[in-house]
Amino acid sequence: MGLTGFEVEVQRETEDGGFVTEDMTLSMGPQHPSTHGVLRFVVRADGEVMKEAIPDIGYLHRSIEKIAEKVGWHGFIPYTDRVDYVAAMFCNHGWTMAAEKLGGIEIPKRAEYCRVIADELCRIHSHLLSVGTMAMDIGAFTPFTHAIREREYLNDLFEELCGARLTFHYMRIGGVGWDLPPGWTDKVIHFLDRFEPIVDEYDRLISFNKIYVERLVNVAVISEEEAIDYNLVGPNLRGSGVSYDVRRDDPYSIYPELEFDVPIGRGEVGTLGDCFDRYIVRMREMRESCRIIRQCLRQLPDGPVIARVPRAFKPPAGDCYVRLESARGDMGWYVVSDGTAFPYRCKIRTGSFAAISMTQHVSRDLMLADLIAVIASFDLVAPEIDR
Amino acid sequence: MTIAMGFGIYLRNIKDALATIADGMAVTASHMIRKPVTLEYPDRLPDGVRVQDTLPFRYRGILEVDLEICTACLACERACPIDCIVIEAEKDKAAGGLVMTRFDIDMGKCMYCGLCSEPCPTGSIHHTPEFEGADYSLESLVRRFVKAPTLAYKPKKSGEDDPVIKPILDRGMRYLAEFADPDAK
Amino acid sequence: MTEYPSMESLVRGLIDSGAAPAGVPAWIHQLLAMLIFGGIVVFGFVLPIAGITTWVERRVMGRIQSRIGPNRVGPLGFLQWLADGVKNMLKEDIVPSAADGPLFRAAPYVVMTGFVGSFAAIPFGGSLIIADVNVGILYVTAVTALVVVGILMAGWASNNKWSLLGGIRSAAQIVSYEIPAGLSIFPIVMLAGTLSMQGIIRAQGAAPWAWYLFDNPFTFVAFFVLFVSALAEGNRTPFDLPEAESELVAGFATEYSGMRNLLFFMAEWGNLYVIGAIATTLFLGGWQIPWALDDHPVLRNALQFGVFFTKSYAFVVLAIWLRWTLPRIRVDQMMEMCWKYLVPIALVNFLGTATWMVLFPDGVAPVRWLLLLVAVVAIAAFVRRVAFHIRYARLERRHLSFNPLATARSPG
Amino acid sequence: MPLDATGVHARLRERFGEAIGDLAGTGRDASCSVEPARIVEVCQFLRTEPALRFDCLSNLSGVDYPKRNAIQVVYHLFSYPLRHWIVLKVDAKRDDPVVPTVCDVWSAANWQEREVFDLLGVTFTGHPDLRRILMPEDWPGHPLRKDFVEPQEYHGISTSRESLLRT
Repeated sequence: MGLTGFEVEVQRETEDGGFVTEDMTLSMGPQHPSTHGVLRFVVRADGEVMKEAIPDIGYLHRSIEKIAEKVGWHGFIPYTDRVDYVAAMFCNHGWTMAAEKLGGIEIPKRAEYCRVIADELCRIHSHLLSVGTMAMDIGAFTPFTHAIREREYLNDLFEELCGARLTFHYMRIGGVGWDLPPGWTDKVIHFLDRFEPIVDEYDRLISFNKIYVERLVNVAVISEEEAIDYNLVGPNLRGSGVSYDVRRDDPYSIYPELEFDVPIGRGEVGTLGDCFDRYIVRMREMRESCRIIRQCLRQLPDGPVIARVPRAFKPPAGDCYVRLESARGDMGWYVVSDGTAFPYRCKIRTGSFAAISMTQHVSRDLMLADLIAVIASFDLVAPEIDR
Repeated sequence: MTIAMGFGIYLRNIKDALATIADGMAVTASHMIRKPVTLEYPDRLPDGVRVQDTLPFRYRGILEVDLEICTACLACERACPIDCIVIEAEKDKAAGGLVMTRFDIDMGKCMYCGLCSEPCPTGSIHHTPEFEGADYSLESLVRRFVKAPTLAYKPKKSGEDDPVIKPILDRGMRYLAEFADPDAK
Repeated sequence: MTEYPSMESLVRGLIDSGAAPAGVPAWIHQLLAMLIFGGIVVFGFVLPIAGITTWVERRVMGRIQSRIGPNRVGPLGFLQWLADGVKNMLKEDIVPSAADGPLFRAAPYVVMTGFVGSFAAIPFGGSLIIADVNVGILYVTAVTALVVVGILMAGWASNNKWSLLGGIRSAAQIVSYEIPAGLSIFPIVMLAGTLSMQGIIRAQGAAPWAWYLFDNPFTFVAFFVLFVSALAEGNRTPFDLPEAESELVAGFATEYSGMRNLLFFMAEWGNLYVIGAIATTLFLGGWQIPWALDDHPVLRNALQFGVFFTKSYAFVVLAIWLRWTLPRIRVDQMMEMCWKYLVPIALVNFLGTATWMVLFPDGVAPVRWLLLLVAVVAIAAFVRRVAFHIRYARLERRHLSFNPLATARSPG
Repeated sequence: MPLDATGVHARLRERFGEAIGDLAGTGRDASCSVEPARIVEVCQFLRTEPALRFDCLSNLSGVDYPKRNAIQVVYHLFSYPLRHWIVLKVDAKRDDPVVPTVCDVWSAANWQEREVFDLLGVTFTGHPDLRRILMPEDWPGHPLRKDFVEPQEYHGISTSRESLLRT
């Protein structure tokens, strides 16, 4: 009955009669059902209670920043799809915005509208996956499939818009690749008409389920100061009660012309800044996105969808930093140009990267099962962290 | 007082749990009656329907080249960010133009971005709705379009009149108009 | 009350009629007969029911999730469970080199024993029971507790931290939830005055108002307490902590593969039926049918079996339905729910029933009617809510998708 | 009162004098260089000064400039209460890039500095946990440097696949 090398909690008597217990070290991931891709956490646990969870990243590092320096301004756009493949539209948008800012390109109004419509659809797309996997990590599988079902319709819409279901490559420097296809706007309206009740239904199915709420409230509470100090962004930041949205407070594209609310966590069922607040902010953001898309479709102007941009695009030397509100919040693109046909440096600062750097701090003294809730509530997406 | 309040919370917890669980179960029960949304791809589709035919026009599937209308301008090769296209063509006075000896696309590398089909002047290189590309070796994923040295197409000022090439060119131009050229309505 | 011939008397009758060879001690006949009946029950009922439940679970889950579920093997995919069983038997049986071999190999059998053993005292009909022991309900609760030993063995012997956590969770959970479960059985035992399964059923009637469920408000609540505790003992959602997929990979079953893994899951699904059978026996009038049918023993037993099976299997479906609706609770909340909610409530039920029996030795008919009405109203309200949900969010694929396939009627 | 970059720059000049370089660029991208040795001090000032209150390190990135023989560390700072921006640039020597850490000023700097260390090889002195973050621990070199050459193999695993196209 050899049980050697078995590092479980062992109780030993000390000299003065007390007991010492040894901690158990668990390697959670990179192959673990709820690490959202390939994250790894080294968990030091005392039974079910974690002392510490140290994130270990880099398993999905594809050196996209280095690739940017090799493939040219236009050629990098398909790669941005892969930065965050759950919400590729935002990365398209960020890169093209940065390039346009460096090159001083005005883009047509209609293209801005197309971009915003695509962005907001993509936000719903991404949030659906986020809330779905969150429910699945908490143990309810059905909400996940319901979310994926809705996401499938969005995939159909994207497929018709840009020919791909996941890696969109929709935006181009100077505008968007394609105009909205005929009849597409009606389909979007139909989708929204159907989707809004589905969000309500989703709320009834899981959001306010007592067990679900109990699993999330008062877990990993992050105060406003901590959130800003760790540079949490987007729904994670708003979950802590900071009312800041790049779309509203540092507007880009046509967002100043649109009317929408920025939902923030209110701590209605627990402490402000807990997992539930981060979750419910996402649910409310989906509704706001629906509102934005409806406005855009109403106000959609006519005109071209792309500006004339030379194929050999060479923006003048300089650097710029653009931010946009991606599904995981404020995404920063620091792009340096040296005046050649290849970007000199491209740094992508993503929302998940900040969030995962915080997990070690917030996961002290939580239960093992809470770590999963924390990962899910941060909406960690591994490709975005590693890039 | 506090005991009464505590008991109130206790009862409310029980009530909340029962009510929300019952509502969740009503939602799932309603789904038991609703129709499923699954499409049983690939073998239980409605008669005579191929999924490929139902995909939208912009769908970016496996690349196809119509050599009849390829001008060997190398625009696609230059546009490809991962260099998965290789074209070799040389001037041949005797044949009267460019002769292509190689037009290879490594579909194992291709990332289906569509950058190659955008600069094509005739719509020769284009995405098909075909997406089932699994194969047993990497070598068989390389599509070699030039079987024998081929004379590259030369656009005619007066418009195409060759009955063989005309429909192909028409298709290419239509593709360009609807897919690749974003300005076209 | 009619005294039904039990299976034991059937055996005796066989011996007396000379169908069995003489000169052999009677207890050997008895033992052999038991073995044969046991074999019939295990291979003819228990294993198929566990297997079919996997199919039912996957079909129900599919529909709940807007999917179809298995539909390829046999009509409506009904033979899927057989295909899965054969596949699992053909798979490699991996024993990790660092695992504690004998314990690791034995664990699934211990679990299986605990689960199959309970069928010895579970009734199928008026005269269909392997052994109507006079401590039937006690025996069932005791023998199902063997499952926890097996799970703990599996968790420990796997030499895997996730498995160990799963095993320990399971032990903590089952040991805790035995208490509210036991406390909810007591009121019925007191009312019936017997521990025998058949005795408890005979003390009830065929009509709903004659069930112990509606006997008094305390038994009404005790029913729910028992059901929740039984779910916890069966490791079902929301109490599936031991194998919590998103937390512990697969919990105690992480290292198991092939047939041994299948045995664990067969026990899990089979236990659902055990839960249903216990609840049916205690609260829902068991196999009681409104007609005596003394002249047609076969028809009577068939009807009784049908009634009992339908009631029990309704619980299985209910548990499946719950599983695909609810998230999983955390380990501390699991304990809190047991000790702060279920145990006190079960104690109140226990004392309440005792008081009720003293105050109203013959029961109160209006209370029975009232409780029945409450149940009917609750179900009606629930059905209305379901209708509301269907109206509220329609699943229409027609307008949404360009895909002409989307509107096509999907078979199966 | 939000300040524009000129205002922030003026405050910095006032406080630190010659340690702060001239303002370059316009609008959001207006940046000023800072002497490497004084970066912590400057950041601490920016964070605590009531009129500035830069409580968020929005981005920390590094850029390799072999021509200038420098690796530039770029700090994008943002203030949530006052909604203004400043970009700080610190030039470290390329052959021995050392910059003091700003971990104590913003916790967000911890991982971002680790990333810059990993990909560009800038050593942040005083950093509590300066390990490689994206690349394997034993990876040779720092990939985002312009002169980085990818090794042909890593632990016996080839890092490239033979092209099937030129055969």
